[in-house]
Amino acid sequence: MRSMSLPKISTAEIITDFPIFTRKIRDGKRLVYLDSGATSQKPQCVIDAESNFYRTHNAAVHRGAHQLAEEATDAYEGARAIVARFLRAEIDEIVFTKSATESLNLVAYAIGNADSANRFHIKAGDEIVVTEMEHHANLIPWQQLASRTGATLTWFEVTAEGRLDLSQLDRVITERTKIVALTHQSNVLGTINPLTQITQRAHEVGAVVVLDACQSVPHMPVDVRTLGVDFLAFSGHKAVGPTGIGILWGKSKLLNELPPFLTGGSMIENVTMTNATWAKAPKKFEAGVPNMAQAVGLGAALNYLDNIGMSSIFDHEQELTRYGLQVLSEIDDLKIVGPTSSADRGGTLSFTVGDIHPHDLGQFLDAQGIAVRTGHHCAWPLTRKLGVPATTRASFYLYNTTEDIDALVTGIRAAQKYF
Amino acid sequence: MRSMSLPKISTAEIITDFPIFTRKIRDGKRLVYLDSGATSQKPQCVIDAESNFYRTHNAAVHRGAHQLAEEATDAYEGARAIVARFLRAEIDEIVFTKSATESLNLVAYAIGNADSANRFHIKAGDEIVVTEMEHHANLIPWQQLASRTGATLTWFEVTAEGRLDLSQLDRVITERTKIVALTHQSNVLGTINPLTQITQRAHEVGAVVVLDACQSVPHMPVDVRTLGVDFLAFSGHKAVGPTGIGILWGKSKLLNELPPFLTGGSMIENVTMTNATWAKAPKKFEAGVPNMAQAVGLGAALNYLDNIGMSSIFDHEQELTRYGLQVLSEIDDLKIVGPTSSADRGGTLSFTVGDIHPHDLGQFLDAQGIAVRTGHHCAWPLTRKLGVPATTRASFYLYNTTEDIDALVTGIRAAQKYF
Amino acid sequence: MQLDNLYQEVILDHYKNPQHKGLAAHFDAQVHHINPSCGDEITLNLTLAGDVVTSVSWDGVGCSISQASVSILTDLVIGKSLEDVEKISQSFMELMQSKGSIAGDETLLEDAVALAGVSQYPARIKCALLGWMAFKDASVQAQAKGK
Amino acid sequence: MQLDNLYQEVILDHYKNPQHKGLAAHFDAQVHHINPSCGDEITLNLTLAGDVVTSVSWDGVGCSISQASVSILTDLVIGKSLEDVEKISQSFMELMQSKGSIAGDETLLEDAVALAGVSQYPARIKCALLGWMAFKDASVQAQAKGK
Ligand SMILES: Cc1ncc(COP(=O)(O)O)c(C=O)c1O
Ligand SMILES: Cc1ncc(COP(=O)(O)O)c(C=O)c1O
Repeated sequence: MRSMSLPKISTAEIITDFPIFTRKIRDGKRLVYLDSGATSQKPQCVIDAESNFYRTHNAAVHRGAHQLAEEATDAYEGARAIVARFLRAEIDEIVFTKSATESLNLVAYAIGNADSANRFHIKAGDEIVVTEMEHHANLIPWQQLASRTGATLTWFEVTAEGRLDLSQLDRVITERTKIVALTHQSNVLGTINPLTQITQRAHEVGAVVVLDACQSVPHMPVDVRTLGVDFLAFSGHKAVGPTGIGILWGKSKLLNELPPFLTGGSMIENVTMTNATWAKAPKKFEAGVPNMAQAVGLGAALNYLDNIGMSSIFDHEQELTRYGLQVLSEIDDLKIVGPTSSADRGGTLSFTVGDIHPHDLGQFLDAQGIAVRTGHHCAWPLTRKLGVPATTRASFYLYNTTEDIDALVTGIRAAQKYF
Repeated sequence: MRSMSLPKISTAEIITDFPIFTRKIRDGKRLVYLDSGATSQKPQCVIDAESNFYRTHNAAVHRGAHQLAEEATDAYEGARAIVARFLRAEIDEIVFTKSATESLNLVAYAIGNADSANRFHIKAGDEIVVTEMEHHANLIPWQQLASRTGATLTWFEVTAEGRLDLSQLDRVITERTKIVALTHQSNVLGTINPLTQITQRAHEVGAVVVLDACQSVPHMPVDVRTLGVDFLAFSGHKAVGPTGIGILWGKSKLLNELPPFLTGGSMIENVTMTNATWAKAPKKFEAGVPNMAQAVGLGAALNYLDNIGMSSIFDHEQELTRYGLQVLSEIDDLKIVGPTSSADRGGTLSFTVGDIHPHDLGQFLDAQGIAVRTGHHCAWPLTRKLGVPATTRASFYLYNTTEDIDALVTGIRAAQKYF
Repeated sequence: MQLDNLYQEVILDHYKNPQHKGLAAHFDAQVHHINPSCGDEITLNLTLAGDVVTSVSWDGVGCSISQASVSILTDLVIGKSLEDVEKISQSFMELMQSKGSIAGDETLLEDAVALAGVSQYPARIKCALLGWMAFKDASVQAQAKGK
Repeated sequence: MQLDNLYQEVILDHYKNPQHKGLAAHFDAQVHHINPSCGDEITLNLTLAGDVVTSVSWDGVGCSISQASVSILTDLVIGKSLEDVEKISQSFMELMQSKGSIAGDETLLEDAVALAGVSQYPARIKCALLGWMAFKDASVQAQAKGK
């Protein structure tokens, strides 16, 4: 077994890195945080990295000819180098945004800005392919791009088991397809999507592939050199990093051909009253004084994860997933929404429990100190497709333990008695 | 004199609130920070507000049914209430963005998204009015909107004294004008623009007025109820707040009519595979997990400024400006670029010193621990118009003193000997 | 257990035995409301005789709070004038926004005072209001039609 | 004073007496480069005879570093083959990126070693490179034309 050769991670130690776990919930209960799919908790080193930037090096990057500005620029560009190393990317391929949502909108709007001479130009008759399991952040920007340009939105369906239905691959991705946008790992089902077939077919027809890696980059080793996709987006706050920072990775050549999105200071080459030309990527996509402290915090976060090891983190979550799937399946009336084996799935378990509405279940669990998420998880078309108005979702991360899962099970059983 | 009736601010005390002033520059020199126009320093209470959010309340807002999510939502929405109070606005009129740059792009893109049934719809033949003193962030988004829609960009010129030339008001703002975008205070000249004539004329022809308040909101009392503008943007990082947070204020009715910009989670009312409808403002404009810690930090920042008093801060800067204008004007070959009296101008002093290139001057000052900014200050068309390739800019804030200005003067005189 | 403040007996009763659930065939106005944050939905049919509510019926999916709240609403408003309903409605809104500081006027709100605990769980207030918002919308439409 | 590392005598001399400043009337290639972060500009004219640089002239506005650097460049490259210039250029690039860790090869770089101090001021490296980038661009254009 692959996990055997890797050092196991020590949750006992890890938990002490995260100050929030010292606090109590609802009158003295231990915090059982099973909502990392929404946002992760932060280790002290990340909090300190942001604070230290403000306390010691704060200045506008790339702008001043003074020492603080130099230090701030070093810190900010140093963070870019860390992100690049983490993803095995080139430094100039890393664009800082405020969130995965902005990263995905950036690509969609920038493509919309491409004129007919640009390889990204999109028009009526062209097709944009998504999937039924997309988060709203990787669905609505494409709906909007389609409606602005007259292009058509099509999609891969999701099977009853919660997998992408690739049986119609060649009918979904056609000669007219310009963009294929999909998630690496579903934030509802936990499903990890196979990419090779899709990227091969997409590139065969000349389409670019945009990967929503919000739920994968924080949880498993990701190497952009072997993924086969063209753009990738994730958010810092789900990867033990600060809020207010996201990443867009794009192949160098493509980033340089893509028109800009936000315009303003620092992204220009030359400006007159009527016209402007653009700096090279990644600067072209970073208008204004950037979210410097947050970039620095993200750098600290990825270094933190790297020190523990992404393979070890993945294995840890795999173990939790196997355990979770097993003990949850022993609960009467509990139905897992998504794959029921741990193969090709991550540590995100969504489920329904008989007639208990997820909101009520979540509230009941909260009263025991257990934080889960309930609702459609910003993937409303998916929950509709699966025929459930809402689910309860428990999502795991490096600081979670089997005890957390045991607490969840105890909580669910108690809720079954209560309602 | 108005300033007499107000409590003077105590810079000696204020400086102790900002930890960065305990550090030394270039081998032990005192930090003389005269670059607040680029970004301001942060008091400890702001740094702590962000840290405490992560340490104690961190969770995704508006999403979870658990205690942390409730607390995070309270903190985030509490920050919105603080911003609203600070601007004398309604709570629902405050949109959190990542920066003023995003705020301004938001308005420009959202207007670009308005279909022909929408009051914001803009098309060939329509006009967008800016000024020659705009920062790139309030110029290029409008250039781009004009080029996407076929509208025409026109502008108010700047006089030799660095004031807006309003003599042609009725010729610049015409019946075809849809948008008037201008800065409240120039980040190069320090000029505070008179708004009444412009807003009256703009509203007479049915145009909306977008105000870039990056350099005004941090430095003077601003009451949106009496400004007469329709939208207003500023950045947290220039107002002793964190990086990665900006504000768009808009009149409630207009925000509700404006189409959304970034799309994704939390900004929706309903979503299907092919279509989406929108939440009410401000949620409509806040797609994704927001920059929560930064919003909370901005709340702390505005409370900090409010405690000192914006009128007192303005008066303090007025005094520094009067003093600075006087002592700088005594230096041979030094030419102020912008108004030379403190009337209707803020504490941003740009100048040239004979043939010494601003980069060299800035570097020389840096060696004395004095941080200024040099270049075109992201207002390239303005510096071109004024016939200077670049200027040196000293910008003041609440923590600056006349000693800082004395240090600047001494530094400039030494540079004159050096080069 | 603090949770019992939220899930009072009365609420769980209404949840398990919802009143006036099942849509009436005839109505002056029909509305469909959604809670975008959780996906809960309600369809509500309303019939007026002049100014008086003669029939409210509904169907939908949702949590115990939203289901109980609309069930309680129907009991409260049927047979009352829109003016009286408005008073009840305002009082209920106040209760929801009270953060637990008031208990609610039982003579006016009857069973709805059982929802007082909701005001301490901000994320649940929208649940409790779903049916009330739908009713309000329907009454505006029904009145417009009546004119 | 640490600043003297940056502003060496040689640099200030070139700044005050820039070499080959003033544009030649005839040229194989003319380029115009801008430093977007500060607004400095340079126009550079280049003439080749086969592979050999016969004339470089320029005009522009900029700080002492950018002006001195282009002035030094012209002295260095006139009369040399593009191949030799490439070696010089690479060596200069290395020096600029060295963060002060190397002193520069004086036999190759001559006066340009005086710019070594720039490598410790990251914001100024672009200034020192402005003329060199312009030259590179011009040489590519001049060669393309020659073919
Ligand atoms: C007048 C003015 N407008 C807009 C901006 C852009 O602000 P930011 O870079 O924080 O988005 C700035 C500062 O850079 C400014 O001074
Ligand atoms: C799969 C997926 N995509 C996109 C997003 C959007 O990320 P953010 O809200 O941080 O922009 C999320 C999380 O909310 C997600 O889980």
